[in-house]
Amino acid sequence: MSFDVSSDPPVDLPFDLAFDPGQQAIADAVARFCADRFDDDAVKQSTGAVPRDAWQELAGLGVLGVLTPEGEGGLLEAVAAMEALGRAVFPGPLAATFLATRVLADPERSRVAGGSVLVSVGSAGLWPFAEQAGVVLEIDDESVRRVHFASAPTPVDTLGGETWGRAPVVRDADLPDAAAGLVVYRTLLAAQLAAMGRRLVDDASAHAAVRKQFGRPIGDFQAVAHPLADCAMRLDAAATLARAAACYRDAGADAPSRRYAAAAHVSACQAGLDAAHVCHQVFGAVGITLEGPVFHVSRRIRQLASTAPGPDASRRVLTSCMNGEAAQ
Amino acid sequence: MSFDVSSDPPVDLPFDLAFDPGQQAIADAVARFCADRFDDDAVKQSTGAVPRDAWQELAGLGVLGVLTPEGEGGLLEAVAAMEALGRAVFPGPLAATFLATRVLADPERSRVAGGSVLVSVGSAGLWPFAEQAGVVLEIDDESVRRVHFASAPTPVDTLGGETWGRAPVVRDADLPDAAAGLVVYRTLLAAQLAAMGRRLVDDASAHAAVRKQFGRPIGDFQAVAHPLADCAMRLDAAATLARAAACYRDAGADAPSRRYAAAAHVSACQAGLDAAHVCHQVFGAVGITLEGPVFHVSRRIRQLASTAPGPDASRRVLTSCMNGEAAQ
Amino acid sequence: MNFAFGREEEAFRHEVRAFLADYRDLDGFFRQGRVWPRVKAMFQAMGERGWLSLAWPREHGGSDASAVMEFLLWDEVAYARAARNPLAAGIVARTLIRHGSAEQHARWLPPIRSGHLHFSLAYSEPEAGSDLASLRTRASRQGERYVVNGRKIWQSYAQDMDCLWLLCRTGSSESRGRGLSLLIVDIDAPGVQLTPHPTLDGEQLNEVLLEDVEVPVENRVGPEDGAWALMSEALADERHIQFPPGRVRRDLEEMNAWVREQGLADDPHVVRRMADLAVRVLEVEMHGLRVLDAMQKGLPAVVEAAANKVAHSVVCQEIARAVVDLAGPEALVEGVRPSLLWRQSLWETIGGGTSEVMRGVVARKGLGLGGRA
Amino acid sequence: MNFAFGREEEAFRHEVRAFLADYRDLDGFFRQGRVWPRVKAMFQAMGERGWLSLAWPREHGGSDASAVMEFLLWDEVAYARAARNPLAAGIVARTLIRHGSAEQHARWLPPIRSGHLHFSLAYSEPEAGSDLASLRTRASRQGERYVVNGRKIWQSYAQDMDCLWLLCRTGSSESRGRGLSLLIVDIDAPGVQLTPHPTLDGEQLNEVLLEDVEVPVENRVGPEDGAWALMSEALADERHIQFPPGRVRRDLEEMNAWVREQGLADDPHVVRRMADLAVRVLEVEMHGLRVLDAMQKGLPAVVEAAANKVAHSVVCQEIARAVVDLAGPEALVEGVRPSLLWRQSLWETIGGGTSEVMRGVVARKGLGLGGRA
Repeated sequence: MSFDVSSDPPVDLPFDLAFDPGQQAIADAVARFCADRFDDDAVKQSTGAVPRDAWQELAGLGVLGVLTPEGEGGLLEAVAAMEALGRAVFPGPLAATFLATRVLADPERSRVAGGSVLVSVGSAGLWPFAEQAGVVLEIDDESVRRVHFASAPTPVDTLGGETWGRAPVVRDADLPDAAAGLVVYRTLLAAQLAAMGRRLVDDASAHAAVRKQFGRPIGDFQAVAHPLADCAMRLDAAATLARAAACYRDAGADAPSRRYAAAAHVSACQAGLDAAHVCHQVFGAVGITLEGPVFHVSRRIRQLASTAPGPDASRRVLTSCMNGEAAQ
Repeated sequence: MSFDVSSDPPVDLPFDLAFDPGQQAIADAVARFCADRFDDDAVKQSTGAVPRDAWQELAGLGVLGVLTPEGEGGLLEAVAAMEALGRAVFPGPLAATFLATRVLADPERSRVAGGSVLVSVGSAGLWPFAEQAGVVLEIDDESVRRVHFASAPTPVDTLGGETWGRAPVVRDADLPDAAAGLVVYRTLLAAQLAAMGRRLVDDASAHAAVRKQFGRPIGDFQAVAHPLADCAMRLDAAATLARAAACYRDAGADAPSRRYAAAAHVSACQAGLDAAHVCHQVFGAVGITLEGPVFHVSRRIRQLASTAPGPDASRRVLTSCMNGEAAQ
Repeated sequence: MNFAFGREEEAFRHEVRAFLADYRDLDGFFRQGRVWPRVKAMFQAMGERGWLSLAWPREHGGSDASAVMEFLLWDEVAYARAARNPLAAGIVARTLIRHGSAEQHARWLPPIRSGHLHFSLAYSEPEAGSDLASLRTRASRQGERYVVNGRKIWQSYAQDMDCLWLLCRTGSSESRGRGLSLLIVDIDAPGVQLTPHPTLDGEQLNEVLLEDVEVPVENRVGPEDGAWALMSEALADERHIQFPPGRVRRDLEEMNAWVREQGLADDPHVVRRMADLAVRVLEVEMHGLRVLDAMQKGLPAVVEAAANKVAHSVVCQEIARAVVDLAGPEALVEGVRPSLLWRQSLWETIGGGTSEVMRGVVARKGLGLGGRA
Repeated sequence: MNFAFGREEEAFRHEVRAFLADYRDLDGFFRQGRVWPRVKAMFQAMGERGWLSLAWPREHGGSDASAVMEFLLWDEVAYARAARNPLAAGIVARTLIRHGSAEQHARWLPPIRSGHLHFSLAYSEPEAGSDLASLRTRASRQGERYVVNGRKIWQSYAQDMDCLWLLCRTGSSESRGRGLSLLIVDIDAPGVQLTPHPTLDGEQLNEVLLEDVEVPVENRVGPEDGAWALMSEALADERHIQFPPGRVRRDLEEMNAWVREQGLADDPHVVRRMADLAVRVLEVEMHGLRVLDAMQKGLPAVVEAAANKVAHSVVCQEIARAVVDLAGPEALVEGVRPSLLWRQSLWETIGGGTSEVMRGVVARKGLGLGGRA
């Protein structure tokens, strides 16, 4: 087994964990877009269907097409966008869309990147945003397959507030480049989850710094402060793992990108869920109301952390990395 | 599935979780014996071999024979003794000895109960106190088998400070009443582990109440106090589960005693280990010295929590209870 | 030592179970706010059997029943998911019995006992949650009435209740716990205004605005400025029936059945997690029995009850989180039980005393450790 | 953004690895106290290569190397289990370079750089562990010397070191952090007495009694009463080489190999636990790289370093505990690696800043939360 960075082909750039100016510009632009056009109230109301107008505007900014040849971006650019989208809790099948732009060909790819065609990625008969989706991709173990619904999907309301659908599918074709596609998918899910979790932790910390009980801010109490600190630490690690996966993917280093993407996925699912639980607790009763500052985020974290392929599939990737490489 | 107490045959005694006077007298007598004859220094020095003199004296008090027909005790009496022995961190193959007095016949049973013959209970070739043992019992799944060493055991030093031995065995006979024997074994291991853990938590709490840092007792800090509270709660639950198993065993209620014994075992292993880790932390550097107040207890907790059959075997018992009864 | 209950007690348990068979689909434990008429009818049927006043003294229409009987009743009700124990017959009635006047007894106890009169506790405020002694709602004495002004929040079920059991300040604003009084306030009184806050489990909590609400002095229970001791006493009376283990046992059974329905029964990881959760549930049962044992011996049970609250609520969350983790997307479907339990259990470590406060109680009163820090 | 290192840096790493091949069986990371002569010889060989002074300024015999080079060196040394980074070449030398006189530079830096002179930090005391500002060891100025009296405890490796890097009080007893000074004390000086405290990992910690120990004033580093700022600075210099992720990566690899040797590689529960631990180890690597990134940018890295310390030390314990749990009795055998790791890792969350203190740093400086409570 080896998780040793040095076994990967060295890229002669200076070690640096910050986004480069172009990536940072994407993150900033997306953050501004969300603040201006899709604030917290809009997010809270965005359960159910994908908000097509906002989606279209996001596509118009070039965000959804960043991984296409025309987009000229790499996975790091998509991570930069996704961190901002996650922090703003922007709805819709984001990671699925990026996956599709990686594994589909034109003209469909352009339609997905342009926001006119929505993507559903799922498995085993339960399909996110099924009624709105124009492209359906099934993930089966480590392959990605094009499928279409055999009959109109039955709408299913979900914990995350999204309307999904249940339908049998007809399998069309396995898509090439599935491995790279799954790296994209896992990495971006991880980046999104870590950013959503960190958003919650920052909000809860701000609350804890001013909310007083027993004569002082509740953030003075270690029983409040230390769980928040633990969440922040784990979320930062998960976010960094996602960045690492993207960095190696963009450098063409397949094995490390696969490993880091799988680890980022498992890490972000756990850290995100822990953050959701801790922040419900820190906000107390207000945190369990629908109008409060937690549930519209925590329900989406819970949803993303259960989205197929779940963290168990990523654990299997890690096991094969560990023991496959041990045999070398 | 049902863990429902009421499905068990009602015993028309008042509900009462305290030891009866006879049981309490046993607990008190054993505690006095340990305080007088086997204090903390003796415990710290008792690594390696079983201290035969103290063992013989303990037998002389009738403690080891409590489950024999002559002892006229039930498993609750043994639990009462074991709680006191655990709290005093008394060494030697205690649970194994009680198991043997349950599954062996005279004259061997009397020799074991009298302290002149030591018992080794193990599996898969690694035998506690092998060189000193006059009776060797192998636990294999849910059966208990009499075995003898095929060749002289090779001494093996262990984490717990005890000298064990490695040897192949020749299998003699499966013993009757294995199910009841394993209830005895698991229940008493659980009672011992929970008591040892609680001893550590009480010592660590006493330390935290007086040790000052940053101008006040460290026990004022929630980061110290709350983990200790969590440990105390889980240990109390584990200890109560062991008492429940014993109570049902003595009432002749096989199914519940088996279930509670398995649960007590898993619970006490986890709670004991958690307590060990937390108390090392609370005592800080002094807690990691050999002469300090933690390691001579924590090493034995670690040893008992890994002793065969380990908690995984008890989990299997619980699974079969859950799903077997679900089918009813 | 004996963990089982006696024949008479078991007979009562079976009577309760037979009664609850009619309420099998009620789900009032989780949905009281949506099925209140049926829950109320059930409480009235229980009232007819004398079950709401089981442990009340005989002179007040009770049966002087043991703590064990009360425990069995509410544990079965929780296991059946039928309802949570009504506060009127518990905290309110016990305080009235102990500290109320003869007139108060005559006026309030009969309708409570019969299940016709229901109360909402109005304790916490926007700035006073875990720290109740800092509450600000003020009752100013004006002749034979109090005029109450303030804002209460997070009142469960208040939308369906008849009266508020209002904790408010009659002393100076710095008096903390020493200047509080308890008033019974008609929820339809002029100046009382409820605002719902829908919650993530499909229920609601309420905000109660009190503007110049006039409350007759005869509605004060216990001495003016003397409510703190009454509240603590009342809490102590109820320790064995709050957070009954039946709720957690039922969680495990439902989740185990659901996981099996999903075809996951042979997944070794699922099997192991369920076994570990079974251990956790049995630990919770032990905590519940430890509270009961202390209560029936007349001991304060403060530490046992705090431990029970923490274990109970944490295990509720562990079960739900584990099952949603194990089952993947199918557990996200609205209406399936894991999804509901995940949402609902998030409240359990907050309501009824946060885990942070409860761990502090165990540390201070159980382990002799210091401050609240 | 780039997670990889450059060609020159990778070339250096390979040089380090080739060097370490000779010390494959040393295990000095865990057994320095038992194999000190070989560890010291290795340090001297490193000194010959200029590796102990890699990042020192050129005018003091260093190479002005980057933080990345230093990180790679000590990460490889940790991964190889060869040694922990020596404090003399780190905290001591950096403080001397920044605050020492020319005479002090000439006297102390060359033997440190060559690996011949080694220091033990003497900070903590029986009553001052996490709270160093409360320390009591007193240095009284008497002409051109200090007379030192007090008791230090928990000094790792002191039994083999040449000098103490002694933090002591020169100000009033109430001065807390404002009245401390740093002295270099010859460990063989009259009045210095060491008492070993054997530890659970087979090593020892030391107690150092100082009775009327005379220390020349020229052995004071930095201003009298001004040590607190120096200590913090020195700590900040070392953040990227303390708690290197290589240690944890090696833990996982050893444990994975050991578990496979035990025939447990096909147990689904074992497989899953190892995958989860692999995730934890990669998280730790990220924390290590975050510290390095901040350091090389000249940022304080306080929060990153605290997070790294917590994650690193907790994961060490998680790996060891999981493997002993998974492997049953075979993991108890003395000398097998899981048993050693279980014992040794218990120290990791205490030494070098407890997890409690570190979480407080993250909460205060990373999340803007309050006090130390």
